[in-house]
Amino acid sequence: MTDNAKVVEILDSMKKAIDENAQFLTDLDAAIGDNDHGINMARGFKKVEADLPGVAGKDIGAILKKVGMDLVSTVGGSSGPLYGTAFMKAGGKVGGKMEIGMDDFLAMMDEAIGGVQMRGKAVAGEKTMLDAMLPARDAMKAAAAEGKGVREVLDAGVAAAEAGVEYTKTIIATKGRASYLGERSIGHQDPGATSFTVLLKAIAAAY
Amino acid sequence: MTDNAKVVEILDSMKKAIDENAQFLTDLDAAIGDNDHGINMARGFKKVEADLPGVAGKDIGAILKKVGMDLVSTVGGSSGPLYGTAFMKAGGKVGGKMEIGMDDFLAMMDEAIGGVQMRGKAVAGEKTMLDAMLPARDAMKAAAAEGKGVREVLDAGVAAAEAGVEYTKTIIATKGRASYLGERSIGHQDPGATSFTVLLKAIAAAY
Amino acid sequence: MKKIINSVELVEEQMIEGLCKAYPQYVKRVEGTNVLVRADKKEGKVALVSGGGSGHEPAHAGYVGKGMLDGAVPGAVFTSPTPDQVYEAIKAVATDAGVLLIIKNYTGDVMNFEMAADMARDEGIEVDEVIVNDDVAVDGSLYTVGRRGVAGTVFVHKITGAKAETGAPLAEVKAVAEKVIANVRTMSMAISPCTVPAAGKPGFELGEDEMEIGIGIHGEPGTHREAIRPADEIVDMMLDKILADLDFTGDVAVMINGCGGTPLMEMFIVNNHVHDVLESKGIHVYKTLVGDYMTSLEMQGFSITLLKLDDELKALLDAPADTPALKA
Amino acid sequence: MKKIINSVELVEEQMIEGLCKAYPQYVKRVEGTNVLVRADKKEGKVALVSGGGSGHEPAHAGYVGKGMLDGAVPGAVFTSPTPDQVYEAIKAVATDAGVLLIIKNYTGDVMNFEMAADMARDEGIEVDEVIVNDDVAVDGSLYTVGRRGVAGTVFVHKITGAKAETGAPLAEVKAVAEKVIANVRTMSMAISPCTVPAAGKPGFELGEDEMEIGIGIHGEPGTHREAIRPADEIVDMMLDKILADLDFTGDVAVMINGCGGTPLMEMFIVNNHVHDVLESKGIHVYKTLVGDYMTSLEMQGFSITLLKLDDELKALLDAPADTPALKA
Ligand SMILES: Nc1ncnc2c1ncn2[C@@H]1O[C@H](COP(=O)(O)OP(=O)(O)O)[C@@H](O)[C@H]1O
Ligand SMILES: Nc1ncnc2c1ncn2[C@@H]1O[C@H](COP(=O)(O)OP(=O)(O)O)[C@@H](O)[C@H]1O
Ligand SMILES: [Mg+2]
Ligand SMILES: [Mg+2]
Ligand SMILES: [Mg+2]
Ligand SMILES: [Mg+2]
Repeated sequence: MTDNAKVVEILDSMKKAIDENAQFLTDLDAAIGDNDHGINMARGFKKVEADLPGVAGKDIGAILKKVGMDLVSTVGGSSGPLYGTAFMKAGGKVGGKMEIGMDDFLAMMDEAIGGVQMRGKAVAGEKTMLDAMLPARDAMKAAAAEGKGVREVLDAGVAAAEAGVEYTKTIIATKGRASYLGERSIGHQDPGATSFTVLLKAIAAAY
Repeated sequence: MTDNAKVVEILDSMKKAIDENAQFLTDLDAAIGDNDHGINMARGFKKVEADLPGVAGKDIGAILKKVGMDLVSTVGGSSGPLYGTAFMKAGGKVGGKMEIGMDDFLAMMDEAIGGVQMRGKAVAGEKTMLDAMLPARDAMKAAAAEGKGVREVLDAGVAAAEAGVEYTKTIIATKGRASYLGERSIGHQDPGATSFTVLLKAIAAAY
Repeated sequence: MKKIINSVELVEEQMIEGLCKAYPQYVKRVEGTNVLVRADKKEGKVALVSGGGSGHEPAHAGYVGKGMLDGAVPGAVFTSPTPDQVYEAIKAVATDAGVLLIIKNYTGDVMNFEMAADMARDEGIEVDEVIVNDDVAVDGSLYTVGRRGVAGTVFVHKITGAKAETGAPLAEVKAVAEKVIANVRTMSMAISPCTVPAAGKPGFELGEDEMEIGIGIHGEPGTHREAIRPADEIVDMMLDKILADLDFTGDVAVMINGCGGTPLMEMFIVNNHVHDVLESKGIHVYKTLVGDYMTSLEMQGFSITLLKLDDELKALLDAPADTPALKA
Repeated sequence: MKKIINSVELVEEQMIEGLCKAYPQYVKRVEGTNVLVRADKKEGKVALVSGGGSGHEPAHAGYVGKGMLDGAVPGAVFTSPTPDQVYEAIKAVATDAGVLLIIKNYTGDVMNFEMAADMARDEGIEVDEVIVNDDVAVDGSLYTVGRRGVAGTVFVHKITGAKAETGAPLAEVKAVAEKVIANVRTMSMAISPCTVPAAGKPGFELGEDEMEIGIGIHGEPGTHREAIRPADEIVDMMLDKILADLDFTGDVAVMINGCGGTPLMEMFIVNNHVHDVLESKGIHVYKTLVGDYMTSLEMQGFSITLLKLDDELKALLDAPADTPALKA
């Protein structure tokens, strides 16, 4: 399905997608957080892009670990450790591999989500990135189990992530900075759930 | 011409005139000074009004000295010592008198102007209150010499003061806070020259 | 956005450099990092490290010096510093007595500092932490991430720093920090927003006569918004919330903290009524701090912090401190 | 106008009260006046009195204390105090060694302080004065009232206060003050105006991208207005003006003073470049102060002050000071 060169390509397009959405993500964070999510993510992916040439020839695990470390060391805030850990964990799952398939990818999603939950101690329904990640992962697993093709599986994930983002508008935040708002957080979509959807779309667009 | 009761009446109407013009005087000061001349004068005349009942029965010299001391101790800034001294000096000229005539009044103007010049060390043409005071005094002396009546004399003074205010628009300030502006002070009328004109008009209106 | 800066990318870097140049007698920068440590490392005592996003100046680097912090880690504006930076700070200040991290209770700060602590422990450095959560504006119940850490953090720095300076062991230093945290409460308000340079526009908008009550130090929304009222009524409302949370009867320290754009004149007007109210309730003010201690860029507003004092805390609050932003 | 106050009439009174309640260890109010004097009167030394309009906090009352001022006289906002108030201050602090008035060069201030000095001399008190005129923005030629006194006044307070504390006679204390005045220069700018409470609206307006160069501490217009530029270019322009006025080669003290609404972050960014420029010109920075020292209510902007130092001034600048707003 995907070799290390394609992973690098996807990471490049993730960087572009984050840049394009940086203002939007920041505005979402202004409403219920501290006005920086897009700035944070863009800072992180700028470093990722700069470092990619140096690891492009390596195995997918090494590439993703580097991405994770870059994010951890440049993003800061909550999303830095969370996304950083997610990429590092995903990379850890495919150490040494120069090519991966759908099974690998789904296992990497599990690992990434596990990392986010280990660090952030959140569960579904707390108005965080998990509210996009969890339904996306489940939808992709279901689609894969039905034998769908890569693009279809990813599209199912994107659709579920988008639905998850919509769902975040309806609930009160109980984790992250938006939790300080209590009831006032209702009506606003979660920035982290949105940025995850942006990243997943960048993956889907590669197929 | 004028007894002590009428002086008190005039001081009362001065207070009202300053209140009515306070915002205007402050706005003039905002343009070339520090945005407070009307506030300062209003604070001073508020105290004057409060103290008038206590001195109303006294001689005109005592009344005006009290007014001067009130202004010195409440107005602050440049206009406090200047107007305060002016009233004190004017009062000094008519100590003990329960009634004064035009000669007294013109002598009091001389004293008041002398006080302002002693304190502020300014001369004509420096864009200060003197640019209304000096021409007003001169015009009133001339009108009195021509044998004009009280009201006519005062009207001549007001007209000259107003012309003096207009003249201040055309010159560069070299004294007071407006002098910091250099050329930029041109086009703006002097707040102190304006407040003097307001006070003189209040006197004229009493006849 | 109107700011006295060179470019949004250089804000943090030039702020750090400008601070180091201003105070070489107090702080130096750890080469290749954003970490600021005491100009003269003090051995034989527990080292204190704190930090958080930039934009809170003088916090946190302004509190580096004798009797307060050993290291400060500024992140990007309003963004927790990354673990590698915190780790560099820990390494730079670590002594045999160990390191205590003073963390404000934000998900990001806690995660980044704890990752750094893990890295340092892997290197054999003894690291412990306390989490400051003094903001009574937000629900501290178990169903949230708990209260935010705000201006009360400065009291934690001051008092814990004084304790560390005595050479007390890590456990005792930590215990004092936790005592301060247990006894300190803060409530904030703002009448104007602030603009994160990279964001380019204010984090929120307030109408010409509106104020936000319970605002956070990153401009996070507070408990509610209402029409601005006389200062004394605002103080009453804020003190009600603080005093309902903890019994402050006895001696207290007060901090009237400006958010960055607030004139001192207004802070003194606030302080005037704070003292009157406290006195009327039998609360005695032992010491007062008025000024910009934990700011939010150019935001206009203030916070009131009360710290309940016992003899130990009084002595440590009064103990010598010599830092750029706080001297005692 | 959005301010954290109770009413425009009470601003000065409640500010004074709030300040006294904050710092009883430093200042007390002379009953029935607005005068603030040291909590413990120091005999046997020249007493220093300064003052000016309110709205410049922490100036001037924030500098009352050991090693700086003995008395401060706040007038109405931006308005010189009246002679009777200054006279009360002189009487309250006067010692056998005499009293020195530190006056900023404004027509109003000079007249009011000199009237007070005359009143005090009539009572047999020895009074002398110095007039601070550090602002290079305005024409200091003989055909004007001369330069304004601005933030450099704080250096006059600090150094003259240290000299007075040694017990030196009035003439020597005055001579040191005049030495500071001869060697101190300041230049200011603003990116936003300030509102005198009683006026209710800003003293001037600035467009969304405009700045005012050479502004005074009462919001008086400066030399010119132009589009805002990067901080470093603004600093270059301001330093050019200062350095053209006096040869600062050698050692200097630097003050980056905030106008009240300026975040410290921006002041540090300014300081960064100030140090770089000075160093490149062979001027060595001996000491730096960064913060709100002489403000203009909530105005956003800053001033740069340079003070040329010799050994005497260095020693006096470093001498102990213990006041609410400046400690050394
Ligand atoms: N405990 C958590 N678990 C999972 N995601 C979280 C958690 N806390 C915050 N997030 C995510 O992080 C996002 C905010 O990221 P960001 O704005 O970059 O950090 P910060 O809140 O520190 O400023 C939120 O929108 C949310 O999706
Ligand atoms: N040296 C002087 N001689 C005469 N009048 C002066 C002098 N300096 C200032 N003034 C007058 O004072 C006015 C300003 O008064 P005001 O605004 O109350 O004081 P300040 O300038 O101290 O704020 C000026 O408009 C001018 O007319
Ligand atoms: Mg955020
Ligand atoms: Mg004025
Ligand atoms: Mg953040
Ligand atoms: Mg004035």
